[in-house]
Amino acid sequence: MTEPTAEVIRETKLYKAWGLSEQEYKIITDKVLNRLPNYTETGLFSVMWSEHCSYKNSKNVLRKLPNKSKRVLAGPGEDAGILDIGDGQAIVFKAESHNHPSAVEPYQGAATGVGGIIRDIFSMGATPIALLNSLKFGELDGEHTKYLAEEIVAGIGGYGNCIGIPTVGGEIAFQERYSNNPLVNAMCVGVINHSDVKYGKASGDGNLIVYVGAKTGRDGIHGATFASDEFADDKETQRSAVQVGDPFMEKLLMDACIELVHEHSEWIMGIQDMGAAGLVSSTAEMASKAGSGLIIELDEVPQRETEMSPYEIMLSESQERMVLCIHPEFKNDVLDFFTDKLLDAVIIGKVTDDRQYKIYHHKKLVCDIPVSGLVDDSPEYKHTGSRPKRLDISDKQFEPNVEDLKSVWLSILKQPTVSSKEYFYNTYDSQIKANTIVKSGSDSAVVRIRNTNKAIALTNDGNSRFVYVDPYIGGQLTVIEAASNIVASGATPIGITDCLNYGNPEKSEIFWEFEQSVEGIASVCEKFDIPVISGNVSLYNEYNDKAIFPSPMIGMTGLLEDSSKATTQGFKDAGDLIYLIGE
Amino acid sequence: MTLVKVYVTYKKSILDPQGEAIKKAVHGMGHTIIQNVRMGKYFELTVSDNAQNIDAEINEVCDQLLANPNMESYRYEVMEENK
Amino acid sequence: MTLVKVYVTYKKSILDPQGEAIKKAVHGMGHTIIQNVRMGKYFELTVSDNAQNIDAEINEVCDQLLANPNMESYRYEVMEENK
Amino acid sequence: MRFAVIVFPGSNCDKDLYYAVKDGINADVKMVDYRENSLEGFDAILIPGGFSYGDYLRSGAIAAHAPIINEIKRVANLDVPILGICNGFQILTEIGLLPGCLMKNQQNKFICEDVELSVENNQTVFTSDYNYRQILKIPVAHGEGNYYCDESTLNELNKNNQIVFKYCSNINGSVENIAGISNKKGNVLGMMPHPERALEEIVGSDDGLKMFQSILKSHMDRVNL
Ligand SMILES: Nc1ncnc2c1ncn2[C@@H]1O[C@H](COP(=O)(O)OP(=O)(O)O)[C@@H](O)[C@H]1O
Repeated sequence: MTEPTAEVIRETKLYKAWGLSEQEYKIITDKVLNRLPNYTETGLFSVMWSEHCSYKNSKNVLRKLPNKSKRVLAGPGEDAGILDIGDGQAIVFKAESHNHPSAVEPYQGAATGVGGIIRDIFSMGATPIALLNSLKFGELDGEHTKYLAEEIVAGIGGYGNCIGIPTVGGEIAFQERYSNNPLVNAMCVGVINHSDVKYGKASGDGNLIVYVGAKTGRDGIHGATFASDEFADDKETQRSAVQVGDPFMEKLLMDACIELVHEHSEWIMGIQDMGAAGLVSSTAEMASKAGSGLIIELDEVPQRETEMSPYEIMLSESQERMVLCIHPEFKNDVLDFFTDKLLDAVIIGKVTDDRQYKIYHHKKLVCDIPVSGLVDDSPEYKHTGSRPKRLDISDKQFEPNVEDLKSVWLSILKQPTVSSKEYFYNTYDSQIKANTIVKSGSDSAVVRIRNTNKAIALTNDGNSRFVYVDPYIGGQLTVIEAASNIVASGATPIGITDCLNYGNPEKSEIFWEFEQSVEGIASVCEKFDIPVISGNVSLYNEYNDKAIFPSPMIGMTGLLEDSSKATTQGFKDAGDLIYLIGE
Repeated sequence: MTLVKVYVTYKKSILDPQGEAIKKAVHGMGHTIIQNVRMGKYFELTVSDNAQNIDAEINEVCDQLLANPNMESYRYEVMEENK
Repeated sequence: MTLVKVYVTYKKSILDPQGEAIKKAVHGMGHTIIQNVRMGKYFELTVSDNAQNIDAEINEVCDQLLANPNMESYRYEVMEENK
Repeated sequence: MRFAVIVFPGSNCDKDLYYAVKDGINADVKMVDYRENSLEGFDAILIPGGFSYGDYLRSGAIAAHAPIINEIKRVANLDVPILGICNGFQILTEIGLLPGCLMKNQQNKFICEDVELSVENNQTVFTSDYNYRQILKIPVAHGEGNYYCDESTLNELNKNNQIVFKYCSNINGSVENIAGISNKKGNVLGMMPHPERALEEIVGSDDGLKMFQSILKSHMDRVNL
């Protein structure tokens, strides 16, 4: 297996197959490196500059979202956002999509989505206390949708139940546009003491980089290499890039990381999970945040498969792995600590002060790029949107023809999107940790913070039909619905995380939907003074050129100072009065 | 009655957390001669005798339901059921 | 390398909820020739070549770990691994 | 009185049990690692729920081979109360301290809900504070809680009054709606429902509290004798 040379990559434009445009490649050769990138380097640029890692198509739009309030301790840019809840405590939360993997392998796709979002929370040092999820499927009449729904729900429950974090709420909707593009968005919330917060930083010349957790395989490596001829392998059918979740491993990893942060904070400088674009993304970002350089020795990286190339090791999305930056004098303490927790930990590199990102493989330098080139120099695109034509024709209001109120009412209640989701959410352990005051089935879930009077209210909302009909107002309504749910449980909304799911942003009508709905969301956030402290963008959700409905999902948190004041949805006693409030 | 036995296993490159956990347990019990464990699924399908095109149907069931070709491979055997 | 294939199935008298669920799905897909489905577990154990007393060890692993004699039975085959 | 909560890799209700003892009945409690080999000095042993070793083979199967198991078996013989909840129950059947086994739920799904239980035997150290046939509201959360045993075992269980809890309606396919059983001597109890999640009205029910109080009181009675 020989890798194409830098020249061959340029001649054959291999970089294009990996998603780098002509222009981007030129920036790399002429501005960032002033030479041709080799095979490994081209691969690293292609993932680091992908939408998923760089947000190059969406950054501009995301800036519209307000992210400040007097509670915000950390906003977008970290693994998760942090909000002060008083008394030296904070909550940490984020939502993430796992749409594409769930379409390919629904159980494992959903499970690893949950696993990924949990790592984002405990990598800050926080203890996860609750999970939520937002799911969108095609109409429930087809066997394939039933299969997807069953498997995705089983995957979410399988992971959350096993690791022992209650899944307390969410939403599920069914609409034909999602038949081939199911949406799986998961949110995790944790609590932390202010003093325990850790960031993903690799600073201090000579500090060590530690790899902990599962071995690296070829999981989730982007299709391109598999497809390309050089890598054709006579056992092709024996190879697969699907990620399999290992919640047992993650439980060990989670408990160990939390204990490490609580008990041995002085050993570690920074901690970060390996998520999308695995080792490269996590380590390069850690170095970038600290303004330092790194040397990584790939031969030290624990590998599950043989003969993995540097490209494969760096890009692998194997699950249940973490990176730590530690002080060298505690090296043995750290390694022994993890061994005792049944986890493999190894030193894979060290921090340098030259701001270069260097990788060695079999003693050869296979990558030497300025850290900033990977992380900060990715281009940013300003797309211009255009109002979808469909919006011009549909100015006529739909007028329902109601002949028999009762039967219409019953048929509405019977719609899968409207009817109870108990069948699904009863398969989630919603009560583990014995802190769940209100579980699925009410407006928002309420989870108390043990040893305090406080509780946190949580909800996931999105109504993509509204957004489709009017992206701006639809965006506004999404936030309003979430806030109403929080308020209905007796809490005050304090923060938002989101998952912004859309089609291909390079299409002007899609971009318009994206931009308008985000502006709608932002306008209500401003008005209500609720900051968006974390989130995730999932674009290119299309099948045969047909996009999903624009689907922003809002994950909102609220604070109850007195947990005994939590309210639930149901009517309580005969004779109670019923009020209708509002217009 | 015809019996069809289907074996589904993860492809070689796929992580098998169950196999790993079992391997560790086996070693813990002292059986170090067992160097590796992979865990898969095994199905026994009872097929009606007058069925035609068994292979086509079984392949379809395997491809669409019993195995996910993105990460698993399968094989099967058709045999007379011994009653 | 020697390969040992172990099959663990529920005892006949025991209801197999997974098999039942799969049967329903199979029928939903229109494959009515499949009259019954039982689901079991399948293990591939790689055993070192110089191992002695393979049968004794495998039986012990099966009895004590891989199968629960209250509800399951097992059988196994020892074969040379095709490399 | 001193409680031990056994922690296996993957146990995840261990802290809930710890709080149940510490905050629920203000007793002394210690987490005990699965690698330990002594339970000397403990007056009651609690085996928590969760997914020991991921439950990757079969629930409780791998935990059954942990070092602490021999010691659990030893103190079981000395009449020390041993309570296994959910995964703890599964482990107790796997190691043979309780008969039968826990299969996948009949509906082939994990279930999490508040269920009604009937106390079928209030003569054990775990249930003495309840009334006979008292109905409790206690959550379940399991995928493999379908209790199964053969005819003759079932007869034995009935004859010896070993069926301690029954579900009021059959939620998972268990024979005779069995939710919890004890050994013949009554010092080992396994149950699928989670009393440690039902200690305060604010989380939905406090019907589980009496279970821990029973253990404490029985111990005090024995000590004061
Ligand atoms: N995927 C899910 N996971 C957990 N709970 C869910 C899920 N989907 C819906 N629920 C729960 O079902 C209840 C009703 O949800 P939904 O129909 O979205 O209500 P609403 O329209 O009032 O927001 C809520 O309590 C919600 O948390």
